[in-house]
Amino acid sequence: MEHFQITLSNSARADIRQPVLCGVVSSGNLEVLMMQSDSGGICTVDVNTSAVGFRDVWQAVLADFNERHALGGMKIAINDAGATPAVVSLRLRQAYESSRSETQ
Amino acid sequence: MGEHAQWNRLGEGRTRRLGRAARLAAGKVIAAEQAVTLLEAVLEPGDRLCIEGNNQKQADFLAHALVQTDPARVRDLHLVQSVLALPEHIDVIERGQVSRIDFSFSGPQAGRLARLVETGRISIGAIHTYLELFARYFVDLTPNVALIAAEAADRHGNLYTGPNTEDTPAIVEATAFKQGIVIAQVSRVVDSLPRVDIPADWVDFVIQSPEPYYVEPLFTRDPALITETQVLTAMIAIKGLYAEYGITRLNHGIGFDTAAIELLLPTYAADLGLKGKICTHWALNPHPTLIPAIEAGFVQSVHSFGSEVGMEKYIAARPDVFFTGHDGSMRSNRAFCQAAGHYACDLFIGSTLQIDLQGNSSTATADRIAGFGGAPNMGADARGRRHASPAWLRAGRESRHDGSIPRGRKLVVQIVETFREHMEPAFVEQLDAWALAERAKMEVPPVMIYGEDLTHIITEEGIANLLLCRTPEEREQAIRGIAGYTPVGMGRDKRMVENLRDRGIVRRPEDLGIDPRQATRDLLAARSIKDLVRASQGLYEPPKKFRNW
Amino acid sequence: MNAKRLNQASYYEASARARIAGLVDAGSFDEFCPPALQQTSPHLALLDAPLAFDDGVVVGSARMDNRPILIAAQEGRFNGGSVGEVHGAKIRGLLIRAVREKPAAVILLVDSGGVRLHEANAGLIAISEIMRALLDAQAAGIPVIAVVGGSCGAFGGMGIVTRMCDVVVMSEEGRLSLSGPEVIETVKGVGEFDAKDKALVWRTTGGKLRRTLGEAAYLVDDNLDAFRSTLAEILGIARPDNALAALKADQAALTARRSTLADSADGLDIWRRAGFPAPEQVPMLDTDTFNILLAAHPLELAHE
Amino acid sequence: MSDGLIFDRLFGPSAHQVAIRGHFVRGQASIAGRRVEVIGTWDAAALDSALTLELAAAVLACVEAPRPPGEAPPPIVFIADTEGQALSRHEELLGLNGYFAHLARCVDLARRSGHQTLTLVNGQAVSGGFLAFGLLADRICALPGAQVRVMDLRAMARVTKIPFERLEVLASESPVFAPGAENYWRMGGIHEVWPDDRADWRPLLAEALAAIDASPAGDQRPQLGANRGGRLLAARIAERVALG
Repeated sequence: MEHFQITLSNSARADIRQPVLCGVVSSGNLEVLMMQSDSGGICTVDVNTSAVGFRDVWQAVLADFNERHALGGMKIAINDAGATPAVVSLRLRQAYESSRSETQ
Repeated sequence: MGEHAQWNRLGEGRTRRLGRAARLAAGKVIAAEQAVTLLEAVLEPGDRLCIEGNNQKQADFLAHALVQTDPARVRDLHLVQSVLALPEHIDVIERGQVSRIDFSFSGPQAGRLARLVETGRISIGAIHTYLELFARYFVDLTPNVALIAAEAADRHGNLYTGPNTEDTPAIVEATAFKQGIVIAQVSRVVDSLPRVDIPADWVDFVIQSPEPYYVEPLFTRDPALITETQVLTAMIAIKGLYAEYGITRLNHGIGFDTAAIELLLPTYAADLGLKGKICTHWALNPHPTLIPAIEAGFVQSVHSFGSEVGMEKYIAARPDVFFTGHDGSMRSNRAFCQAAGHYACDLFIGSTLQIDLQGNSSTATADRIAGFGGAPNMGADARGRRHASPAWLRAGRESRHDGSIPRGRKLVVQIVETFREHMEPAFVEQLDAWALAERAKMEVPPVMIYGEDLTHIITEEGIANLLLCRTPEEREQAIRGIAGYTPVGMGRDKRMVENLRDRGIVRRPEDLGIDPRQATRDLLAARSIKDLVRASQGLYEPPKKFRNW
Repeated sequence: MNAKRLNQASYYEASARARIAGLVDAGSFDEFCPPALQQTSPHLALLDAPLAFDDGVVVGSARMDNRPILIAAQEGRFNGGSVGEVHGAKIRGLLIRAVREKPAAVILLVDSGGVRLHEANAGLIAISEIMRALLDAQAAGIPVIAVVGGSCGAFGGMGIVTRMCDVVVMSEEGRLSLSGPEVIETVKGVGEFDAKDKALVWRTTGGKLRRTLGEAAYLVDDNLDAFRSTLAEILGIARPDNALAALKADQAALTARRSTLADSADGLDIWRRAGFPAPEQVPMLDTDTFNILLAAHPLELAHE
Repeated sequence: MSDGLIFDRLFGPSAHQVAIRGHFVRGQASIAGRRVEVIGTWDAAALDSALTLELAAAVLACVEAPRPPGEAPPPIVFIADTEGQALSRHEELLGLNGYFAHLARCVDLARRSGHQTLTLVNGQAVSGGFLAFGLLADRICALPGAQVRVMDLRAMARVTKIPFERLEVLASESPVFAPGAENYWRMGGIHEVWPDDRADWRPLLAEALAAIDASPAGDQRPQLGANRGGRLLAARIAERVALG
């Protein structure tokens, strides 16, 4: 397993009242947990992955996701069992969308 | 007199060989125990030999007999056959009985073959496409002896090849009409055949094999293993390509990506109102995953290269769709279906292991010599084609940037996920084919589909329409633009890719109105093999390894 | 003719969370010890194995047809739904809570191979503690309902727990048994149990067999709606009964099953004995047809 | 240990009438002036449906047995010596898990009917065979030399794909996966491991039965595991779910 934290800055503030979990930790899949934090324009992402050596790919996937979504003040935690970037992006989007619908 | 003789050397050779075999049988039927003796009698050093090894059907008994022949007598053979699939095909090389091979595909034996080539124990003439090899049977690679497989024979030597006719007609026609010897292994000898697929006077010997010939269920894909990402790419293919071009005549490669497309036809495509407008005529093996689309009335016609284990009853019950004999069973024909796929289809779509920045794609890896079978025949523009169709014309229009004379173009599409399992990228700067070419001393790197034939690439990131690219730079950025987070994808010029997106050269799922979150397995018309059986009204009988009942 | 569309959500393919969402009244689910607490398994971490924020089981309260229930769902795709210390404690806690809250039922969506080997001792103890807590809930009059329709089935200790429940609901894809076929094959050889022969595995452990033997009270189609409507129906009628008379009746029935099935190799023999018209067709029958046939041809046990 | 000796040491030479028939143990004995029922398995029994039904029938018979008015139900002493569940396709077809579930319910009925239940692990207690009845008792004691496990480390290494050598090292740090009665003790799954320096176990047995009376109702094992430092989360998490 490899653990690392990626920090993203984003001035658009997230609004998550209820933490949200998407996905399942199984081969080629992952779970994404999104929570509110009080860290202002910063989003921290804790990644725990079984695929060692892909930190730069995570950085790129998360940076793209950050560009399109309001992540300021969000805390994301990920347990990954070797998901491809496509699956990672999909879960991030699913988690983000359901965090919004939970707050409505 | 002497002058006459030199015009019939082949005929004299045939007489000589038959003479040596005459003591083994009164008629054409020879006992299984005599198989080795028969081969030793008819084969001569330097012979071109075809051991019928198709994609699926294998003349396995005769192959096994061949490796028991005396290497002192049976030697210096030149194998000319489409597929090297059985261990015996390689064993006979290792036994030193073969000096040269010309073939198309060797997937199951690719590793062993590569080692033999590297150690200089065999020389490869060429790795062909199927059509190319069959063509050479009639030019300069005509077999002297063909060992073929059939379902049944009658006492005269008429053969019933049944649903798995595959390569047999091409092999026998070339061999029999150039004074060669045709030996058939049959699963049974009967008084009267359901139908005659190969007439008796093209066949010299018939041997009933102790076991029926082996058939591999190569084209069965279990819907349970289709991923959400494959559902997404299938949605992109249907909406962004099939619907856009109005593709009615097509061929699908084998794989879960294309199986997903087949299973979305009665659901997603039907919801888009595409029934009757796409996917009506196919050059395709009877894929079990096509059953729901057939049952939904999407499909009018399917011609097949070979059959598929378990599909026999279903095919027989759908004669309007499949090509069947008057006996009810299917007749396949690899050579004709390859020609159909090449000339009469508007689209080929398949998957690959690697795509480079020019769009060349290959499944070759450095330590395996596998060949590509039929994919290059389907996955190439048919430059000789003259008849028009809307899809063909539109592709042609899109590809002409210079005001040249109007002409159509075949759609050749690769559908891949940006990363395969274990995070292997599908997009690379250089194909592994180059490394293989160097190790195996090939004259050209083994490319499956050339970039210049490729028209579209589909990934979960979207579609790249290479027809619309005007420069090599645009083409490269279009490929990088849908290569996601692979090193190739991350090396893209973001501004240029956005520019291509504005011009519709790169289209993201959202550009097509597709929400990736809708791409769930619940869209599949069948989620398991059992669902397929039920869709077939119980007519499909899957092989045991696919059943939990 | 149009092919039948499979647009209903499959229970088999749904995640644990999606199963709960598909079964309970919309918006009624309240999770206990939720993933945000990140209560992962320290033992998996010690072995450097992937973790899950819920340790592979979701527990909480909800309403079903507006009745209060407690519900647990094992996630079969995380480590085979296996029971470790945290996972087991969550299920146990739910059953303890039931004694206090008196819900209409506790529903266990079982999808598990049993004990998690990475923390085998903790898992074994945890399952025995679940068994104790389950018996306490039943003693307090709370029915416990097991649902088996996921990819891991209900094996090992969770196979025992499932059979301790008051009602078992299965789909034909569900499997309910004790030792996994792979384990039996590894120890006793392929001649004893060919684990790759999936047809045999299902005829020995699958939903249709378990329904025939009466171990599952209901066999439903593999979709969430079918499970939901059956569970709602059960809620009103299930009552725990572990009294002496009930256990004596079970003792007699289990004894009779042994002698009745002494010569049966697998489900085929059992359906033949029950008088099904075409036993070999049973595995392919749709659920409704199977249920109708079973009602007409119940398996009679030979009581001594 | 030879057949009779264990009962001599437990109850004294003349205070037991326990018969061993194959893998099945059944009898009566007395300890500290109290009559006890003895039910169990012997010689590393592979627990199958037949043996399970014998055990269940014996438990039900105890519950049903008439007693003089005012006499408390006798304690039941389970002797657990099992290599685990029988591994057989036919047993799976019968639904061996259902037989185990039935036995578990019978043990619970006995407890609720006022019988104290005490398990003595003799020889070995493995996996499903242990779950079926031994682990359901009010109190569980391991006799000297008893082995308790789910799976041995080599098999575990194969299944989890973690190298055996690494598991061996980790086993010295954590009681959570490696075989051993001591590990189960630390996790609260076993209440006592009896020392192997006593010839006479009567005092230990009497104390164990007295401890059942003294302990609060309900399953105390998670708390025990926390107190002993071998299982820190089970009690806390169950409580959070139960009360949260």
